[in-house]
Amino acid sequence: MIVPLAHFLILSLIIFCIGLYGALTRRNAVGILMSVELMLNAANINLVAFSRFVSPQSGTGQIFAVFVMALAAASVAVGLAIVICIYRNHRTIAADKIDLMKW
Amino acid sequence: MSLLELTDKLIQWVSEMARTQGYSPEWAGFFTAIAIMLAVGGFVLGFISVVAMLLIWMERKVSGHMQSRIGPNRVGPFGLFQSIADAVKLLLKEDIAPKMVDKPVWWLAPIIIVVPAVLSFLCFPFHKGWIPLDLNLGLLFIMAIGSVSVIAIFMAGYGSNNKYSLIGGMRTVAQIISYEVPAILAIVPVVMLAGSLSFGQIIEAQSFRWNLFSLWGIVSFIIYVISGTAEINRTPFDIPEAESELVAGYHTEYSGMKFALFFVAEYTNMVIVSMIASAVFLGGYYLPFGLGASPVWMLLKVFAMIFLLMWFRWTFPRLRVDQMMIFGWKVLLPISFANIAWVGIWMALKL
Amino acid sequence: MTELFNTALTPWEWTQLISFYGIAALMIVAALMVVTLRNIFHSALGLAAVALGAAAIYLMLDAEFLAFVQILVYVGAVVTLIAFMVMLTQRASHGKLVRQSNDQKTISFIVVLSLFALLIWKIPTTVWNTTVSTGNLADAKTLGTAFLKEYIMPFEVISIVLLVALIGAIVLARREPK
Amino acid sequence: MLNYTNLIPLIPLIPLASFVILILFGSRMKEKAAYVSIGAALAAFALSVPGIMMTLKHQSVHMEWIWLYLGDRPIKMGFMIDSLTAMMLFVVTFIGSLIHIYSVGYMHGDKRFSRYFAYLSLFFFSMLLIVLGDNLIMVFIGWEMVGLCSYLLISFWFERMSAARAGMKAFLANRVGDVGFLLAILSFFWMFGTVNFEQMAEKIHQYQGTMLVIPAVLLFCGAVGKSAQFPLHVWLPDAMEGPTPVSALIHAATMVAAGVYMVARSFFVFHGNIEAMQVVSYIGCFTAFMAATIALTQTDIKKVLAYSTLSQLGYMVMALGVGGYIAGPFHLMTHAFFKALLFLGAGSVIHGTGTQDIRQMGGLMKKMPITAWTFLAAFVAIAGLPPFAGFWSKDEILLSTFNSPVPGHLFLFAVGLFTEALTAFYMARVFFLTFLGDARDKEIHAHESPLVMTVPLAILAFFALFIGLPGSPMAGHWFQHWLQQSFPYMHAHEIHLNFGVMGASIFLALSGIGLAYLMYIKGTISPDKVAQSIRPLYIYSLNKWYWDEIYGMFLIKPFLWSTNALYAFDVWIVDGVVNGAAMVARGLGFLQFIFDKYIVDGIVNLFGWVTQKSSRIVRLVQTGIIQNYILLLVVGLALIVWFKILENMHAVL
Repeated sequence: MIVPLAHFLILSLIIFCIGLYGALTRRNAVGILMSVELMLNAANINLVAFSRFVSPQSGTGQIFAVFVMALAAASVAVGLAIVICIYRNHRTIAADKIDLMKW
Repeated sequence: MSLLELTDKLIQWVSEMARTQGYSPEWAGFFTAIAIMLAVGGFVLGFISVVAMLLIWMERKVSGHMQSRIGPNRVGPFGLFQSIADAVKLLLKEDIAPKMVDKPVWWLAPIIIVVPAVLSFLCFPFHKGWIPLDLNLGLLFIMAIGSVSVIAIFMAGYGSNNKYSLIGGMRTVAQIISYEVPAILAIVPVVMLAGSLSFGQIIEAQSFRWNLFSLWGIVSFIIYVISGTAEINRTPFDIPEAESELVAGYHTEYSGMKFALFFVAEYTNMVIVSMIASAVFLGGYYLPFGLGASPVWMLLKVFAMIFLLMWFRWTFPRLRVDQMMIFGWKVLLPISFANIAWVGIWMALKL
Repeated sequence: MTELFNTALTPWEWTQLISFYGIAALMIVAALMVVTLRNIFHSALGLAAVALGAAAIYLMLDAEFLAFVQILVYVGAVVTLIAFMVMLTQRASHGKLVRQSNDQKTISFIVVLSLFALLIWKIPTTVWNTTVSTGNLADAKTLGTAFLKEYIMPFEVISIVLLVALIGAIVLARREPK
Repeated sequence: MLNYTNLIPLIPLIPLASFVILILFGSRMKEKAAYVSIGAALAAFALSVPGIMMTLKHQSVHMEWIWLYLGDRPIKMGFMIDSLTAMMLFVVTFIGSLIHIYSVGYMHGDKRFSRYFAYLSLFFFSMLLIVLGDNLIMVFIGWEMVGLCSYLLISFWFERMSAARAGMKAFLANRVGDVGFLLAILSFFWMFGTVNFEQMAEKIHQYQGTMLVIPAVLLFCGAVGKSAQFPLHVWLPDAMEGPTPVSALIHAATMVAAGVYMVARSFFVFHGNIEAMQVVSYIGCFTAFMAATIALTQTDIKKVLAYSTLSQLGYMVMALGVGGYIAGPFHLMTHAFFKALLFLGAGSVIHGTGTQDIRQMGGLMKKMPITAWTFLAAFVAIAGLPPFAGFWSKDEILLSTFNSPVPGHLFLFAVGLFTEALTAFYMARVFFLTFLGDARDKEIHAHESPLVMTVPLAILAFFALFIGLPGSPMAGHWFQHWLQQSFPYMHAHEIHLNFGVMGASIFLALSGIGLAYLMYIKGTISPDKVAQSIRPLYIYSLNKWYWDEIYGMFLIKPFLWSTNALYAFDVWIVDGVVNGAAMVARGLGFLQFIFDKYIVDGIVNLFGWVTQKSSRIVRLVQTGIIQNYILLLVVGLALIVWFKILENMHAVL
């Protein structure tokens, strides 16, 4: 592999930061979910890159990546349900309009 | 085979040229590999276009005979060139984009839908050793690539900015992702027994006894054929394109070459479903009981499967959308789970 | 960085370099699309592109199995679900007049940028404990064995999490019978 | 091929399974429940047959497993089949199966039909545990469980006050004996370090002499309770409140014989232990005589049989006491058959006539021929007429008494002979009054019982007549030689026929029957006149020697009185002390309450107040908008990462 490990990490860092920015600023709840997915993807790239460069025989990082994917799928499914639920009750999915948690 | 020899010669010529022109052995090998890729890619593309045209002709012939008609019979012998004529017509047609469509999405959809269909042919097992790219995870590759077409359908449905297209697209996607589950689960027993996801190894494991020749094999095969039919949206699962309800579903707004691409993708997917069914259950290029192996058998099986799918079209009426969902989730899925459990128990007892 | 170009590279290495940076650029553009575009459906398509790019990166990193699973899960399931979500909540998100980002835009940008600056400064200067790959790389069989031996417990737990998420999603999204 | 040894646990477990099934689902099965129970009983019988056959070939079967560790001593549990066990197995499973079948007819239409069979199965399980167990602990477990079953079945018709009371009485009387038994087990465990019969028999010679007297007598206490010997005999006559098949199975044939079996099984403790043997033999002899005299005057057919059972059990115990370790079990077996038959016959009569009073019966021979003939068979067996079963076993007992080393054995012999005459007389009286002569009560329309009841009667009759033959001189005392296997520590001695003893016993039996004939058939001697002439004795016998009254006067009254006294003590003194303590505690509690209210609560309220005030300020951060929270979280994260990395750099520099 000619590309050094650091470059993979930097790619993942860039995508992570973009995702983080999106999660912090998007108003649309679906947009937030997508940004979170971006961050998870970035983390996965990190895991796989480390797995390839540090322990290529055991593939431990890949296993963690699979777990992350399963969790991502689960979170999207539940997120979809929650968004639909909120939309049905409030007619909006703007995250800064949903402040039911305020006491 | 002359075609193979030709490819061989081409590759030899390229590597010789590279060496005589003074490139290092590494670069020479690189060029050779590029040449091989181009050759294989060209062959696959050619195969796809020929087969797609043949299938369109075949569909019309079969439909015709099943309805006591003759079908296309004017252009060429038995109307064989009808498809070519149609293709030329579609190519020459004016390309119209409706005003309110979401331009980039609408434009990209037909291109993206063809890509997975074509990529799937990378794993087409013509004969022993004649697999363009015998991946270790071939089956998984085809399944994964196939799921990309969902996005393209969504794009077409959404981009058309037309409520029928949107509903058609959503129905299609719901149907595809629902029936993908039993389709994959139907193949799982085969993978368990062959211990591999590679087409080559799965077919080699059936060199004497096809997977169809067992109780679980029959069950798996039936589940796979049903869910495969649903995945490519053919009757009786053609709800997304139900003309009486939704005009033509997600490709209502397309015409000309874009429409042709959707058409090609549809027929290509049909070939892929038939190919998987033949390779996984019907022993691929093998005759049963060690009677021989030839690419001819493979193609014959694929066409027999395609004929079966066409036969379905004129035999079964269309299902309602809720019936289809109930059938997929409450009938096929439990049966395929039971099948997997049964094969697993059988394997555990045998070991 | 400089020694990279001093050595004579083989054609395969050139291919790798070109494809990596190409894919990386594509992914970054797509990721920016995800967080900036007004049309949320286009954002979803951007997410699909990022997922496909990640799959390509996995392929480069010899993680074939993971690459295909990535396509299957992200493109086939996650993006599809998100697209459904977009369709179902379209009335609330379609208007171009609706503001797409909230009030904490500036402060978020500063915070994220500070984190980014710190890491982009530290990553190249850190010495990573890498090993030269010899012998067989981890393939699907290795992963499967690991799942059913060392990682059997997390594997079971994640299965239960998926099941619970499935049931939870159904319960949440189900319309209350009147 | 299956190893038979591993199948032995199934013998008790099948009835246990039947019990579980019936207690859970029995009420839904209605009268089909009986099939489960009968099936289990027959299966147990079938499974025991190979074991019995093996003992006939002079082999024994033994299996054991470690149950638990007490300290570091392993307590082993095991099953064993030798000839003594085989005899008991045969008696229990064979008679038991027949009585199961008989019960189908007898209990027909009872509202707790399935419950009855569930109890029978549980009893079967427990009894087989006693019989098969190779150590005292297992025997004790079974022992307690048969006690429980006995209690449940005696008070089966608990709506009747007398039945409920009889069950309780049986339970309490048994408990007294069990205390002795438990003490005996503990002392054996302390002495030998084991309670396994074989191992105990091997170690017994280390403890010769008087050391064994007390454990032996304690062990015998258990037998006294279960086999209803004097002074704990009072429960058995009352136990006749239970269903008649239960009386036949539990209170005549098997459970009450468990005491005899247990003494025989642990005979190595008594052997050579003259003091203990004296206790055993005298108690047995006294019980035999006393019960026989009471049986002379009873008018309830089941009561007569109950006292007869007591008397015969006394006979067996006496046989063991005088060293007739084979004669006792032999009589146990013959008695099991003819007494089960007598009870079942009595049950059939009760079923047919609806009364238990023999004065109202009479002339049933014509109406109930099968019952009458089978009853006759049992009668000749118990009366000791040769060559029927009872004769051979009784003769064996008398012979061993005659030859016994126990002091005063000739006195015991004389009482035994006299008791035999009494036995013949009262059995003849019952038979003549019930079946012969004319019907005295015209109201009663007797009818023969159904086939399901009479067939077991016929089978039992055959065995009652001929089961003694293997132990007779004609068979060369085959039975005695066979049973000798179970007593390897005893020297087998030749059995000498004593025609004097035999003759005396036959003469006395015949004279007893003859007297009864004269009194109740011919009427030459009027029973009333006889009763008048020895009126005090007659009344004494009729009131069962006043045992219940004596116990009431000397045990129960003082006991009640002492409980009253203790109750008063409890109310006035113990409660007074407790109430005083409570008063003091209340006073202290009030002081604490003051402290709690003003000082502790004050501090707590202060905390609450501070928290409330400070949260007003902190609450401003809570906007309810998720992204604000995430932002705060990320800021925190960024700070941590910054500090951590700067710190590391500092360390490096």
